[in-house]
Amino acid sequence: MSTAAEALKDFKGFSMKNIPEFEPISPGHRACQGCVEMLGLRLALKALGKNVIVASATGCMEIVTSPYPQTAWRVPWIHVAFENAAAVISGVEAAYKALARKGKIENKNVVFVGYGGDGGTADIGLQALSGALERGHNIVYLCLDNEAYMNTGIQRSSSTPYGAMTTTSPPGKKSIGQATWKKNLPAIAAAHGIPYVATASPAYPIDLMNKVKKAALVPGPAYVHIFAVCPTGWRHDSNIAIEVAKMAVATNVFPLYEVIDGKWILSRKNPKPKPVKEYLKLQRRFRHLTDEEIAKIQARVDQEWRALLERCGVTEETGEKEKGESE
Amino acid sequence: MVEIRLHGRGGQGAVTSAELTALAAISKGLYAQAFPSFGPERRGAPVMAFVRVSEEPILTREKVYEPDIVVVLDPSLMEIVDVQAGLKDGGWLIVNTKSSPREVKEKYGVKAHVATVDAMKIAMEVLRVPITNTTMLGALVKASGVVPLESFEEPIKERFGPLGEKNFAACKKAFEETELEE
Amino acid sequence: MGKRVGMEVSIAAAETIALIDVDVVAAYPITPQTHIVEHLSELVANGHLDAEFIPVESEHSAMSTCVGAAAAGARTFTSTSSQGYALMVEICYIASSMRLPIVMAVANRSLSAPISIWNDHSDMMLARDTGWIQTVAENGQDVVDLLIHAYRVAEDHRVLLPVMVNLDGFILTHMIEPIYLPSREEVQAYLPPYKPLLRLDPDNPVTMGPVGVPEVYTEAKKAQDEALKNAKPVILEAWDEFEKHFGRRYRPVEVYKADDAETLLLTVGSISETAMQAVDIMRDKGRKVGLARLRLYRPFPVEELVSVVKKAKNLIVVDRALGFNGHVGPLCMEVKSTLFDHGIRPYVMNYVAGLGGRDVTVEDFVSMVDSTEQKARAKEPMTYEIINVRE
Amino acid sequence: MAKETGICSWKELALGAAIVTPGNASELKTGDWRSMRPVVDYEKCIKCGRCYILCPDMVYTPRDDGYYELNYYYCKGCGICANECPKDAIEMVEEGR
Repeated sequence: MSTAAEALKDFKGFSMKNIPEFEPISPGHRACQGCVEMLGLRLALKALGKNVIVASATGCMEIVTSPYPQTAWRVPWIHVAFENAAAVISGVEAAYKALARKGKIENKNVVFVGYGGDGGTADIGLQALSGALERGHNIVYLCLDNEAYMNTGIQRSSSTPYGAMTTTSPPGKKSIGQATWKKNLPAIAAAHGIPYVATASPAYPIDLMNKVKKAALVPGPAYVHIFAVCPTGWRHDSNIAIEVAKMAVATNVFPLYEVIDGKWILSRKNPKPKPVKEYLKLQRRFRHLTDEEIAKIQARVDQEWRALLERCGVTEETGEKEKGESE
Repeated sequence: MVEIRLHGRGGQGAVTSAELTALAAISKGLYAQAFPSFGPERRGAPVMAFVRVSEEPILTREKVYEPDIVVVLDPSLMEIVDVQAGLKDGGWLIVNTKSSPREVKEKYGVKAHVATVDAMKIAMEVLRVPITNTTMLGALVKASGVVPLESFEEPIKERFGPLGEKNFAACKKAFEETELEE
Repeated sequence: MGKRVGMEVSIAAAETIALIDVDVVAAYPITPQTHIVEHLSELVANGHLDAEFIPVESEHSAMSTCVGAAAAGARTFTSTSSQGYALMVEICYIASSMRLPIVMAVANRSLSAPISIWNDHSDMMLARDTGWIQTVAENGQDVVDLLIHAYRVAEDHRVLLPVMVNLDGFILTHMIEPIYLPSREEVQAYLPPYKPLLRLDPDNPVTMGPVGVPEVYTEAKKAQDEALKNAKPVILEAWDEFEKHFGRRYRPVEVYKADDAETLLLTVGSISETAMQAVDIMRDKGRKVGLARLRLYRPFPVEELVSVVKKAKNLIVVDRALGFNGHVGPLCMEVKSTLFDHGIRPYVMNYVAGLGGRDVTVEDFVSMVDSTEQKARAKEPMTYEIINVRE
Repeated sequence: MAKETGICSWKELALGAAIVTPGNASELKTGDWRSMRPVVDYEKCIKCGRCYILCPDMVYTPRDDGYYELNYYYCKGCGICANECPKDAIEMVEEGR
């Protein structure tokens, strides 16, 4: 049995009955109303408990949790710069390894977590992430993907979806908004041949927590890509944030899956996907799109979904009934 | 202070010869420096290495511009590199060649003293590889006496491990076979 | 007991790091520092050094990884040069601001363009405002000694700042020379184990690197500035202790035949030894020439410099980098500002020498002295010149 | 407000301006951000916990009786809980009413 599968063979997931009460991030943080990025981070860390060390990239989650003299962090946390969370957590992990081996500290099986937004992960931090994944550090890396540079005022990133309006991909006479397709970061992470990669959405909190827990259990690097709805940047009311996240899954815009030891596994089969338009129309960042553009996006989503099914060895016909959570 | 310049081709071990000379000197309680001509390392290209040996601490950090001794590891370099550049008149030019010192002196108009040794032949006989760096050290000692021959034994053995014995043998054989200008 | 060995200086640097028993090394190979990294990986591979060796994908990640490791309480080392240093600068500022006692050897080298792998002090000057303590080696022994000293200073709770040990690329890194390598016991007797004041530990959570709102940023910088200033007595104390343990003495500004010198050369790094020879030659001719060598670059040794320079009529500051301000080299600018503050007004000439691996020779120093004394007599304006430049 | 704005002498700062009081952001009253407040009808509540698990501001905490306590000190009024409640047991009402 390969490494990740071995580590996960007795895996017991969370349910609503056994959610750990400890909140590693305290309330009083300054995230926007309805911030799903914060929710994703909260759930991920709740899954891991107190025995963690967290390295943060510069970004929303850094700035809203740590303006001096208050910190929302109840677990050890370090922020160094924008592009290097993966490198910083590599250093922390290596230090613990060396210090424990040399008998200078007790070996406490600390979980080492690095996280960044999509900009800090897919753009400026991609090199450091790739290095950390390739070197095989025993870390969990979380990408909190809100699909643009929200902290600096909603500028496009390589993770911004096609057609989206941002402050640096404005629609206009000669522009439909973001002109490029979203970078497939989980696939890039998986291409490193690391033991565990997953996509997760706070709209499916138990699934998210389970995936983060699995990421911590596997030896070596693990990558979890979290869909982080941003009402501020995506231009919708905060109360529908989870609805938007659910719709992203229902339309196959953001499919949920795991890659364990290189084996792709669909988390939720979706035999009757909803039209992408249902997802797009919830958000004003897409409101300028014509039916023609929406059809183009639909075609792309369908194509990527088929490719994912193929990777997972599932045919559309055999897609089972949608699996519900215990929620 | 004795200043030595070695000429070789990248990969032939001129830098190693320089290092071993410095290590031999240092092991005898002398002061020494060895350094390459700094730059990217490219196999086959002409390279230089430098050595200084002194009884006093060495302060200078310049390259060697006016060597007392020049060692040429590869005879083909005689045609393409000005190996005599800056060589002191009373110094030594030590060349790996089948030719005699007199032939070299006449052919290249050498003002300094000349020593020659067929290091390639010795290397092939003793080491069975055409690498002349340790061999030429024997010639260096014979011509200049800058360090005693036996001072090379330990550095060579340390550097070459199981092949150290043979390399030192080649060094000794070259010492014996080196022809000095009369 | 330690031993006198013939050894390449880079190898000696790596051997020293093993003697210091660091816990984490994160480094990227860049000429001419490469041998240090290679040998460290070898020492880890063969068990001579029990450390995590992390072959990172860039210098930026090298320093980032060191920051993470140091924040977790590990004794940490890295090494770089030139462009690699330029890439890590962002994180160097952060390492000192976060008060992490990382030690780094920098094989000093020029900056592109044109790309040059050879020695000058462009990278050292790039580092001048990063908040690191900086010392400068003139030979291989200095490298060994200053690395040991660096950890003692960096990890002192009165300091807790990173230290950069400068050594000239190639001229030192690729030089084989006699070096006294101490034993592990000797090093341990001088260098106590590292006890972090704050570290990332789940049992005692701390938030490192928070957002510095305007209400606190100035105070944070003031605290850091004070820490650097307060490091000076500790640096001196650690050198005094070093002398007691190892018998070799280091001072922030070291002098050679400077007492009665009318013309004083000020140099940094390995050219200082060549300059000493030039001084000897000129002294033999009865000329009152002396030399001051900067050993400590950060914090800048103001008092020591003033006391050495105050009697000189002429001062020659040799810069190994350009300042690109159109009027003075970076070292000379700082020297002049120091002298101005203390009302000392020698005739100051600034020579920019040895850029990108250009040799600086004994003759160069002699001609600097000749030319300066001539200009001083002729009351020519004080200026800076690049020496040995082809017209 | 001195504490909240971080005004202190440089001498009082922890090493490297670190914060050594874990989770002290909990002193901050983010409830001030709210213009709508969620009101829970415990009659309708089925203790499913979606309000608790989906709140980005850790406003809800589980109680021994299985219901979830709501803390207005932190609630920013985003309305996710009301929107996601499967029994419509949470209503958003205007502040000040």
